[in-house]
Amino acid sequence: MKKIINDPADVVVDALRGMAAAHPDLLRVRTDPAFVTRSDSPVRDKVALVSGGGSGHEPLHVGFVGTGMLDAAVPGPVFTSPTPDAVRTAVREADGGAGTLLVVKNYTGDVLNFETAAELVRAEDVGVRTVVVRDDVAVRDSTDTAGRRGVGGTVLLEKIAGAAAERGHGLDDCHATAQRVADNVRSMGVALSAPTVPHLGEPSFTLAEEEMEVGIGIHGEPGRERVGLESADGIVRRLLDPVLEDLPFRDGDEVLLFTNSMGATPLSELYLAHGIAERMLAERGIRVTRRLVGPYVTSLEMRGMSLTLLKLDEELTRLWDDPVRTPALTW
Amino acid sequence: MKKIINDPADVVVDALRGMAAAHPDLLRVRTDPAFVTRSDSPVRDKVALVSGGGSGHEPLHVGFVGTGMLDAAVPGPVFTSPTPDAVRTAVREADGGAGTLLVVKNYTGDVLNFETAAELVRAEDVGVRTVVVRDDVAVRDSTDTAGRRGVGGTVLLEKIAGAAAERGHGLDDCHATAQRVADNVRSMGVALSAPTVPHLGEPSFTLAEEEMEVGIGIHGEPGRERVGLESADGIVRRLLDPVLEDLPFRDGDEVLLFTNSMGATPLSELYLAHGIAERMLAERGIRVTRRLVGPYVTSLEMRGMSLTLLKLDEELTRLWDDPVRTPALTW
Amino acid sequence: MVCTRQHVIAAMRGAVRAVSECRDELVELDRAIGDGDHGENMERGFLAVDTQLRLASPETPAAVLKTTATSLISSVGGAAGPLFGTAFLRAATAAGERETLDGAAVAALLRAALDGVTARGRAERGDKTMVDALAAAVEAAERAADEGAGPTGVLRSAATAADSGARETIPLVARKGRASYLGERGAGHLDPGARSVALLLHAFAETGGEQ
Amino acid sequence: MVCTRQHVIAAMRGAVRAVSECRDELVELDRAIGDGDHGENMERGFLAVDTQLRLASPETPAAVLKTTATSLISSVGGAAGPLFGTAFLRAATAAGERETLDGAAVAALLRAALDGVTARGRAERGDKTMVDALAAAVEAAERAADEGAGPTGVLRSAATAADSGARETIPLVARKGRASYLGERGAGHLDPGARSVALLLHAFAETGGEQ
Ligand SMILES: Nc1ncnc2c1ncn2[C@@H]1O[C@H](COP(=O)(O)OP(=O)(O)O)[C@@H](O)[C@H]1O
Ligand SMILES: Nc1ncnc2c1ncn2[C@@H]1O[C@H](COP(=O)(O)OP(=O)(O)O)[C@@H](O)[C@H]1O
Ligand SMILES: [Mg+2]
Ligand SMILES: [Mg+2]
Ligand SMILES: [Mg+2]
Ligand SMILES: [Mg+2]
Repeated sequence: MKKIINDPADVVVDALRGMAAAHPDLLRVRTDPAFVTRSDSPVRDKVALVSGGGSGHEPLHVGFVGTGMLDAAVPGPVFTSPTPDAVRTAVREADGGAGTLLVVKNYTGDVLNFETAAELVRAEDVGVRTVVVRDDVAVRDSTDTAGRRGVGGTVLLEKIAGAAAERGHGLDDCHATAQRVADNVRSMGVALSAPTVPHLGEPSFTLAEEEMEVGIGIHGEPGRERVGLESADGIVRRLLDPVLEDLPFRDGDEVLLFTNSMGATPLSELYLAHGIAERMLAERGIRVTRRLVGPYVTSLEMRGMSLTLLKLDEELTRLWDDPVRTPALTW
Repeated sequence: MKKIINDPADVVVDALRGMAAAHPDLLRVRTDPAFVTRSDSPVRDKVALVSGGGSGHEPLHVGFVGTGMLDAAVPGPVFTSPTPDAVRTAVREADGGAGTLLVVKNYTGDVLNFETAAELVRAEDVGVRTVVVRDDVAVRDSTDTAGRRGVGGTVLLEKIAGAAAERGHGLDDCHATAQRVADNVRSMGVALSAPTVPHLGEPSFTLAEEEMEVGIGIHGEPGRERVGLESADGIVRRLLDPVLEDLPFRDGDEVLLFTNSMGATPLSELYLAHGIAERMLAERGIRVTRRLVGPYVTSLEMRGMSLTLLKLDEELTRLWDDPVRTPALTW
Repeated sequence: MVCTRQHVIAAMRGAVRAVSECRDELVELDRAIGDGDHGENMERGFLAVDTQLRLASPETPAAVLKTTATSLISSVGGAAGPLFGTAFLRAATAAGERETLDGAAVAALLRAALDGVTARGRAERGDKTMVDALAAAVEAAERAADEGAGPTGVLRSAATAADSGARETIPLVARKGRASYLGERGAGHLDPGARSVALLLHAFAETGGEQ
Repeated sequence: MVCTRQHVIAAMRGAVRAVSECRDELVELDRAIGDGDHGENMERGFLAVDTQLRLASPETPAAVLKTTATSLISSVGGAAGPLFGTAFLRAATAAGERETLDGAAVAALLRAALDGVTARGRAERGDKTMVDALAAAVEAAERAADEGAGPTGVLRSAATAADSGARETIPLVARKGRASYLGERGAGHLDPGARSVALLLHAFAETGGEQ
């Protein structure tokens, strides 16, 4: 296993220490339990945005803590959701009296642990609401299953709801905005190689030299189907078509296009894929008015990418444009 | 070869098209010859900063075009310096009448092609000066050899000289500032895996499962020595010791620490290594007052990292802190 | 033929050992149809249980079970943490003030645990989750208790039935948990959480009775 | 026994073919001690030469050489572009207004090319670069011309000597170009640029003479 680490058992905390050293102006980092808050937390009378989930998806969520986005992020062990206690402690440090919005990706573990945390926090008289992100169209959308996973859409939601909170919107309003993002965002991903979880030491799955995994999640869990490697045109079409059909996105829609690297994809390939996606969307009359390109929701050193489309309206666009200042996203 | 590309012969131009689509507000992109300028180029009466070199190191240099950094970047084919003609055309579009500073990484190809370009441009009565970056301590510093390579220090130089130009400093002054950065910056890198050049289709070298290449450059050229994989502590020490000895950096110095990913290193590992480097520097009394952590000078999908130390003074710190707005660096 | 606080503690210690021994097996099962962390999660959880039982010196069977539950909830994370945590929490509530547990009580505790897991995770039998093993175990436990078995007998029956329940997950297509993302491709694999249920019950049966 | 504009064009066409055929060999040589692009660089450059020679219809040997030089400079990039470009540019200058070249003139062109490469790249013989092959070639060419050889004879001698000069780079430790980064580890490998020099001279010898 080729990793720049010391003891595999300590990777999460060791990485957090490095983040603390790298961003003393932006972040405050705790290690037991492990969580990160804005350096100026709690921000009085502002709704606090708190998210979290398994580690290994950096910069999600810890890299999005800062002005205009998250107040706190709670990283669990690699690919394993954090415990309710950790979330509760983070909320306690982040809540500024105006209540807390929990952003949860739809995985059984995250949902259950954040649910328990929400109960604990409510018992302490903190107002809490939860929004669950389930944007991965690779998974069948159904109520009698675990349902869709939360993937790339999470970043967009955290940015936009974070801007709403920064503007001073109340908890219900922030929740409604977040829910509007959740309702209007769809994603799909592909893997060209597998990630290796540090304490396991072996890749989560194996792909032959000419194979790719379409509909991959962000935990090295296998995807929807395994097919032969294709050209960038082919790959982008395989991601874009199901995303477009799902909402559905229509001729004339204004959208934000988010082209995300799963971790180890060279930036040049990512831009190349982004250009293709923009062209294909233009051909269908869909207007890309905002974009994000980079490694924002990753799966350790997995090679691959995902495409996320968010249908915009005026308010969502305005909130997206609002200033943000975090380790991974700044404008 | 697992890449998200169409025809390997077109990767550079296809990626530029994607960049153009992704950053319409920041960049103007030409494809024949291939180069990128600020969308508002030429900026009248401002010294223009123009850099370039082989592709495959993204975001270097194209991702650093924008306000407060580069006016133009000229990407050659993958790992191959651009031609004098391309550089000349880019300078012609970027120069606002106050002259152009060329930032060149010290590789025979880059030096020779930019030298020729400078001659061509001078013949057209544009003021040109050149600064050559040679910060890689893995290579012996000597005048009867090709000498040291330009690596991570290039980003710091482009940011700082870019700020000087944006403040309206003249060509000689921008050159002097750039040279001060070049004189005070040192780097060293390590690879855990090799990159694959698209049109070659095979990794540039092979490393066994338990090996790493110390003193690696950014072109998949082999490094100083091949040794067994070590812990993060061991790796960071191997990079930091030769960097510190070289300038040398001393107790009491204020420095900028730049922890760079070679491409495919997970952000968590990079932060982890950064934290270790900060600790080791603190132990020696060296004060890290500015930092940069991320994949900024890469070698396609190579796994590994480099450490760069820049000795700061008040002016360099101020210029570093100046606003910057480019695809890859914004504050 | 009753189970005391000491027995319950011994049962938990047995579980700690069993989970540690089977860590790699659980990892492999979860790697096939999940994200490969189930072995780690269970080991981390039961090591916390071990520590907390030492620190807390719980005085009743219910207290032992409650310490187990809170240790799991506050250390595991993942799906398994809240689910097993709820299971032990409901079992603790069902144990009430009792100083000892007979066979019928053990069966009742298992029933309460199952109700907790299904309330929390909303999985039904046949969804290819830990519920498949636990539900089979509860039915067998109740039958054994009805036939007059003591705690160990009840647990033995439960463990054996959990094995079958776990095995029955193999051909299923998951509808809950990460394995559900796989669709048809998940068929042919044993569910890791179901295996954990069987593992725990065997450990309880071996150590939690009247030795 | 002289070399005309037609012969020089034929020589360049021969070089285009030779470089294309040896692309992979050059890639492999450069991969061992450089960055693996030398084959690509040379192929791209000589394809541009081919195109430009068709478009430009140069009228003299010097014009052919100059078109070759500017095509290489404006298409190759990398170290090889400016170096080979300078070599052909200096050769063009040395050819002057002449309509035909005899053996002595060919030798003089090669000497001018060598001077251009060393002025530009500042490599000395023994630095493990293209200079090692070219310098050996120039010496042999001058000897052959002194002995009265015609253009083809001079080029044949030059090509054979370039082979030896290239081979002699094998044990050397590079002091210029990318291979210098390798230090001792670069010893034992043939320098790709030196190989290119030999390759070009062989192609010229086969096609550039009095057939
Ligand atoms: N909704 C659910 N109800 C009951 N059990 C579930 C549910 N979801 C998952 N499980 C169980 O949890 C196990 C996986 O646990 P674990 O790997 O520790 O957590 P995660 O899935 O978060 O990685 C599965 O094998 C399954 O038995
Ligand atoms: N300073 C120099 N003088 C002469 N030849 C050189 C010099 N530097 C490099 N070379 C030659 O250039 C060749 C490499 O060319 P190429 O691979 O095309 O360019 P790059 O090194 O930029 O990738 C080397 O094999 C060597 O013969
Ligand atoms: Mg998990
Ligand atoms: Mg090169
Ligand atoms: Mg799991
Ligand atoms: Mg080369």
